[in-house]
Amino acid sequence: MKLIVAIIQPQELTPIKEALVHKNIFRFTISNALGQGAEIPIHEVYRGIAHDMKLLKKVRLEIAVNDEFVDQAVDAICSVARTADGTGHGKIFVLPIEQCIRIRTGETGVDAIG
Amino acid sequence: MKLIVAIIQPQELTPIKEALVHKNIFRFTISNALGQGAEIPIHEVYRGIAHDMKLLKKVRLEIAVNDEFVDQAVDAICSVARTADGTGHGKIFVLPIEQCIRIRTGETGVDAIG
Amino acid sequence: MKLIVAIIQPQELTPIKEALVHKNIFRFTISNALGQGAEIPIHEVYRGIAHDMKLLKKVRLEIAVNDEFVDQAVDAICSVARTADGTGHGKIFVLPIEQCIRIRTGETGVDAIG
Amino acid sequence: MLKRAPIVLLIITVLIPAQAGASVEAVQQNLNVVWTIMAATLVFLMQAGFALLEAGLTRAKNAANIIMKNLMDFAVGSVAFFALGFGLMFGESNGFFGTTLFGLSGASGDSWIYTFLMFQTVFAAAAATIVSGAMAERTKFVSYLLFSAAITGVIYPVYGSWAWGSLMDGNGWLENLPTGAFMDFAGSTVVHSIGGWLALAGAIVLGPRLGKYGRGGQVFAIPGHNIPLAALGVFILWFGWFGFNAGSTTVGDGSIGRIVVMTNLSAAAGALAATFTAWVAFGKPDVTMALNGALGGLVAITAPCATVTPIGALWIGLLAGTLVVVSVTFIDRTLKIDDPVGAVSVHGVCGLWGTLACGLFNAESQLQIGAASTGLLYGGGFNQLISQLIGAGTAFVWAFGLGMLLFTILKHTIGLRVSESEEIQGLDIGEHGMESYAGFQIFIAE
Amino acid sequence: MLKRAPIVLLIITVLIPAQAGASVEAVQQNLNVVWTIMAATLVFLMQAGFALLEAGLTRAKNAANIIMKNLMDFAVGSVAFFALGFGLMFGESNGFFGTTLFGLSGASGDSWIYTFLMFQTVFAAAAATIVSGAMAERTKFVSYLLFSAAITGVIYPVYGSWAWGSLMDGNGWLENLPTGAFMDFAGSTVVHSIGGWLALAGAIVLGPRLGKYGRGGQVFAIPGHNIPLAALGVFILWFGWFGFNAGSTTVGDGSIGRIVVMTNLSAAAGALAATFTAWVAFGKPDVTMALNGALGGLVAITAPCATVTPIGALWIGLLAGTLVVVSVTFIDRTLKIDDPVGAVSVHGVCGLWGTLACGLFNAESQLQIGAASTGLLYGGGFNQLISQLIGAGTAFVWAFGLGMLLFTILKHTIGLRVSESEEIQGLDIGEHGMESYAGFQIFIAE
Amino acid sequence: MLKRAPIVLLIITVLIPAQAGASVEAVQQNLNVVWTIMAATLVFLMQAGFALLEAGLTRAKNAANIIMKNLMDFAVGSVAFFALGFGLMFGESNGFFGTTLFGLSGASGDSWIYTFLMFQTVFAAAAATIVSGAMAERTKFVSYLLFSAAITGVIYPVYGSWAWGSLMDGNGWLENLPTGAFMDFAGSTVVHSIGGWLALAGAIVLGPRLGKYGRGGQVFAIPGHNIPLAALGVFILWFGWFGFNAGSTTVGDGSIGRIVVMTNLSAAAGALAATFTAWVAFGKPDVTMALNGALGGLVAITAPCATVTPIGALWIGLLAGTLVVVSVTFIDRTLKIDDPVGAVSVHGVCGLWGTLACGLFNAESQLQIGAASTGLLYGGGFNQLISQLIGAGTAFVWAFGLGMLLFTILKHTIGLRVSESEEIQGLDIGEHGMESYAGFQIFIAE
Ligand SMILES: Nc1ncnc2c1ncn2[C@@H]1O[C@H](COP(=O)(O)OP(=O)(O)O)[C@@H](O)[C@H]1O
Ligand SMILES: Nc1ncnc2c1ncn2[C@@H]1O[C@H](COP(=O)(O)OP(=O)(O)O)[C@@H](O)[C@H]1O
Ligand SMILES: Nc1ncnc2c1ncn2[C@@H]1O[C@H](COP(=O)(O)OP(=O)(O)O)[C@@H](O)[C@H]1O
Repeated sequence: MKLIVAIIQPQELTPIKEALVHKNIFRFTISNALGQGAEIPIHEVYRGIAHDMKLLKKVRLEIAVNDEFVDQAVDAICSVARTADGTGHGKIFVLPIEQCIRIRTGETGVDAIG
Repeated sequence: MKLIVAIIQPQELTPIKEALVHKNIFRFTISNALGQGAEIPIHEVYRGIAHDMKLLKKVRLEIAVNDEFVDQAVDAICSVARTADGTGHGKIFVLPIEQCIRIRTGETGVDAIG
Repeated sequence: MKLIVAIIQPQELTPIKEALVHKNIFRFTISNALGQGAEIPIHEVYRGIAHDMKLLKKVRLEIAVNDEFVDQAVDAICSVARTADGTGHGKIFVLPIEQCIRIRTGETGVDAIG
Repeated sequence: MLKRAPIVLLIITVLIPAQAGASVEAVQQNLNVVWTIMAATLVFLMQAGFALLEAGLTRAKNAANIIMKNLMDFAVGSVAFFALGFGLMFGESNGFFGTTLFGLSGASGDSWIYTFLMFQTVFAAAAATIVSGAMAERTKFVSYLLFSAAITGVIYPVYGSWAWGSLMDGNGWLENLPTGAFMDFAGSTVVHSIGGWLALAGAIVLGPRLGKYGRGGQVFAIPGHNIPLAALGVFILWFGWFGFNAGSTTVGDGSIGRIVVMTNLSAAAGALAATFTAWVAFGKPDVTMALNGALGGLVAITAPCATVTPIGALWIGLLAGTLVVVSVTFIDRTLKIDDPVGAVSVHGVCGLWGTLACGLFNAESQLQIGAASTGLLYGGGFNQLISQLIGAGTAFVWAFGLGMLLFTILKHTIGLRVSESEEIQGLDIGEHGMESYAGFQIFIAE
Repeated sequence: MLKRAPIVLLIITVLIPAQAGASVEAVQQNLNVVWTIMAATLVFLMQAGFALLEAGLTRAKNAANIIMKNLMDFAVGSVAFFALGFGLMFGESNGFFGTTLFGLSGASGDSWIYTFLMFQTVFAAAAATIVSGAMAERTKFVSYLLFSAAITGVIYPVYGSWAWGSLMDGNGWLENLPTGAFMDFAGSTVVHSIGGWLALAGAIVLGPRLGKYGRGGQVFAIPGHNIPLAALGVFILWFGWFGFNAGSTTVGDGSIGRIVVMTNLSAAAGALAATFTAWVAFGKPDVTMALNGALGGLVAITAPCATVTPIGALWIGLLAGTLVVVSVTFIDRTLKIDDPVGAVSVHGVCGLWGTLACGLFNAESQLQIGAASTGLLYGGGFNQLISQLIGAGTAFVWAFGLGMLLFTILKHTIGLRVSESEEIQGLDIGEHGMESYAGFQIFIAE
Repeated sequence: MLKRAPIVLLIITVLIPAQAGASVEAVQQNLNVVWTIMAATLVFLMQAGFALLEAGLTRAKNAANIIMKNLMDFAVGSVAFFALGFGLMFGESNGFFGTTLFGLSGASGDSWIYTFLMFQTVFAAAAATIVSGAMAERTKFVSYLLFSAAITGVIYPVYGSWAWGSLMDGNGWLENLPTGAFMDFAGSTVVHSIGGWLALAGAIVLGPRLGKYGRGGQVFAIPGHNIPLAALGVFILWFGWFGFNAGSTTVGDGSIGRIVVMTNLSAAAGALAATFTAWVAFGKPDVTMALNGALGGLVAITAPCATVTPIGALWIGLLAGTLVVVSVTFIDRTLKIDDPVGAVSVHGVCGLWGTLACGLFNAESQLQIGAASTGLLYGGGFNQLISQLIGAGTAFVWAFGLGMLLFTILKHTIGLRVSESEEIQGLDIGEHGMESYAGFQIFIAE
């Protein structure tokens, strides 16, 4: 079992969600984040003072999957983002999961993930 | 050392906190998240247009513990949620931690966790 | 490759960011969190009822680095926080990353981290 | 005694006046209309003030519900008071309530009655909306609509007919007490205490919000979600109160300046007193208490605003501000009645205090206005105070009693309170299927 | 027929009046000035009401942009109407529009003209600002400034000169129809429908927001980000409307009380009707529909407020509230025109309804005011209704036609719509380089 | 020269006027009371406008503190001005300040004095509240209360007695300059510059907020947390300003229409000028600069509103709007004085500009009002301009000098600034033990 943590662009969330569903991945958790990477910062001017928003808004997507789904999840995420140009499309990190428990039933392991 | 990541229902946070304290687990970090799972979506109607909030509000609970506390933490979390019916009670993922450092003192390892 | 997850004080984010840059670490992701630890709670009084905010505001910093950068990142974080007294300066957890993918290009592994 | 100018003075009517031959009286009457309508407009905006205050002092997950309740009680109240309440309050009285003027039927061709109806409508709605604050975050929307209609249609106007009926065709027994007429110039009792005691009944019958009191009797704070909004509400209320009090002359003349000054001094003193009381009692100057203190000062000066001196007004406000803090704490911690916005303390308790203050601080002869209603502290004896006690006591019995009855009936028929899970999730989603702050991240736990 | 007092009655001028020898007429004239200025001030605040309503019903990422548009259209409008619009509307007419009084040049020494200009300026700005709601979240700022100037400088005043020109030096053909003068007391058509039909043209030319309609024709909801703010906007609008309608007398006399009562009853009925219609249709009482319903009632009563009975006002409001819900749903789901705040339904459709309602509900003889404009339902025949149809139809052709032309030209020249990526990121950053809620965590996805 | 009607004209008093025998003069006097009280009510609401503007342009963690300061300075100011300030300003003068009328003692039975006191109280509070914006996000609450009392009790009224004393029993030396009386119709200098120069002193003595300027001298932006709230504040201020300027006649007559038109044109021009200046200078139309520009136009027209032509008003506003942007940038970047909301630029600088503008744009003879105060540009020579320079210069020396003294004393006694850790955590928690937006997730870092 792996935990896929993807930092993505907010506007790409909806197509990524659709792509995941196409690969039969229905469950995930998202949260807000701010990211600093190589991307061009957004130029804000507040009362005449230019300040670059170095920390850009990102969405953090967590998907716990069984090992055989890792590639499909990664593909789904990349398929959408790769079409666009520019920088700032983010990263995917794959972490090992030692155990997974479904809280409601107490099921564990591969059964609990889906 | 393990990092327990639990996605729980917001309204179950308070009893879960109490249950953790009973097991002598005092330290954790929480954040807001939106989750998509098997749960029944909340039905909203905005100006006559029904839209299902597929992404439901969740709380993400992170607890770093020494190995011997994993089961107790998992039990504490499950004890509360399991009493309720319905779906959407979330998941627990147990991840391995390679190193833990207490920022203030620089202590590492099992001493730093607690 | 490691994922460094640090729970820090919000007001220490700016100096920590600067310290990371000094160590040539430019990419990271932050999010908001609430933490419960050993720190002295903030004492709030609302309409005469004292209530301790046990859950204090924290920032969650995630930095994915190649193995040789782990110590430098940890040092950078600790250098800032250690100067201050009191409690509540937080923890650093180092998690193993199995795979890292740059979404835009599909690069993987050590090349993708930076 | 200075009373609001009785209607007989006002029925001189002209329709297109600015013509040769228009009389001085007609122009003054037009001025009275303009002033009264402006005042009614200011009082109308208090509805927004209440909505913001109540929404700001409660949680984000219930904000749309509270706003909706304030909007709806004004809509329901406008219609109910027009159709029923105005007649009960100001129609020719059968000794107990008015029996004419329902839906303005049988009103003379005189246009003053419209102006008067408008002014009275916004007062009636104020009484109703006070209740929503004390019952916030847990009341069923449909039940709220029903008791709103009952308040503006019946409960408020019947009491009103006793105290104010003679302002039009009625004749109230409280205006004819042997110890002298019960005095409530702009409604410390008629509007605010009535609303406050109904709120008390509602909060008791409903019970506290989930998580407000622990099993062991601990009291928990449930902080309001938007203090700037609540404060804006109070500024708007203060603004509207100038119309509330000074508009109650329904005559545009020099006395409105004096009334406005007294209103303002009492509000300022109330805000100061509450701030310092809270500072001493809790260690820090609590913003929400300061807001409540200003309102307490305003409620208290509402009855005596036309008949006291500036020094009197300052004392009335100072005591009201202190009283609010004590009362909120007492009701919340000792009585363990959950009133999220302090409506009972602000409107019920300070309304009572202001009403009695007439019997203490009235100084008509010193102010050289009207005949002499003189309070105890200015050597006028106990008579006025006794009348005030009778009026205020009657209000408590009537409003609290009827409130307990009404809310208990609602509770056992269509239900007064939302389900536990709805309360946890928030009434915005439960009652209206929407969120107040879509897109914002809000910690809904805790 | 009751009309706003023509200017000839009002030009008696005095400068420092409270002196021996001041005439009754002069004092009444001063009262008219005070009343009209107060009313204009109330109407001014409606600009804030519109800004809050529109910002609240759209997304957080566009809030500053919407507010800025409302601020700017008032600024642009004040200057454009002073320089150009006022002359076109109220100058001596060449049969099609006014040709004098530009920049007040040639105005007599009489001070009334300033008061009248102020009152008319806030009306003109209201017409312009209605449009911004329907075009929210996707319009280029610079294009918005240009068409704001066109609306307040030309489109609104030319139509206005036809219906209201004779209030000053003009003479409009709609005031001289063979079936009797077109009646629009305070502007259901002149202000609101004109704004509403321009909004319709704008929404059509712009096209819907990204994500509003799916490829398969599904309709998606895009919830507003701040319901308390939107509700405050509606309370402020309701407050300002008392000035809008009753101020249109420009005379401070007894009739303003009646007008205020009618305005309030219709608004209340509108809010109730919309709430219950939405409750039945969608299963829950939608807060935003209640808000729109109140506004619908207010728009509809704007034309007939001076000439109908309370019962008439209630019917007008009830129908307006129902109509709003039906119309919003129809435009959104069937026509698939994306109007984020319902401006077309509230101002266009309810404005039309209110204008026609004059032909149905007018009851001047029953109210014993003026000569007898009597609507169909009170036995007055079809004449008034025909005049109303002519006036309202003309407004549609003029505003919608010119709107389509203007917006299409803008679209093909400097561009009407922001880029797709700017729309996704939000216009606050794109157009103004800033955020509305710095520091707040907002889910910008979804 | 047109001045506010001196009090001798106004002391005709009647108490219950609408009776046979009431004189035309009495009715006009009643009208003056109604108008002045309505205007005072509008000005009162400006307190809310300032609170929202200041809260919106600063960070969420300090919002409740700012709101509380605005509430408290009005409460403190109402009492201090009643007890002390009013007498200093309008009592019989010893040549330097007034010495009677403290706590209204010795006031005649005439009711006008109450109306006048109310109107002057809201002006005094405005002067005090201006200061809070420049000192936001770092000032100790208790020190703020103390200097608020000093401003409304002493600093403002003493200067006021020099310029406006003769409006009641006083007699100010600035009213009797050899070059002609110093003119400040509604307070560009008396209220706004006094407030602005005190704000400047406060911002200097306090020092900048943490993180505002880098060690290397870089200037950082600290964005405001709630632009819609700030914008609502500006709309409310604009609304209140109609009362501020036109109410300063204290007479309800035809001139108020003219004053309102000038006020509005200048505000509109200010908003436009600031928007375009910022657009050119910074690349995008900055919303907060547009808001400041509107206020700059309002502040500038406050002195000349009664004596200039519409074209004059447009020029005054245009220059004010440009000036605001230049001044904000200069103070922030070059002087490195941290004024979070631009109070010094808006009130100090634009107040100065408006005061001088009287000497340039006055056109009384062209307007056919009063005697002839004619400015330089209308061929009236330098006299008026010299008087204006003397008045404005005196204001700067008095307010800035006394401000530096007062704030320095406070700094070295009870302390003016909160601790560094409290500033980082936010004053809401530090000073009041609460949060403004409980439950909302806010990025408090950065
Ligand atoms: N090493 C890293 N650790 C944590 N987050 C990262 C890391 N690298 C990138 N990110 C996240 O991904 C986002 C996009 O990264 P960036 O390098 O700009 O993307 P791209 O590779 O497309 O240019 C960043 O804003 C940050 O949130
Ligand atoms: N595989 C997963 N990866 C990430 N988050 C998950 C996963 N499965 C469930 N979750 C989280 O848990 C929440 C509840 O999941 P759900 O499957 O509805 O619970 P239940 O098993 O009780 O029906 C989801 O909303 C989501 O946030
Ligand atoms: N075992 C843990 N698991 C998860 N989060 C932790 C853990 N220990 C500490 N934290 C986080 O770090 C924050 C600071 O912890 P604390 O123990 O108070 O720091 P210190 O060691 O400096 O006293 C906590 O508020 C919490 O968010």
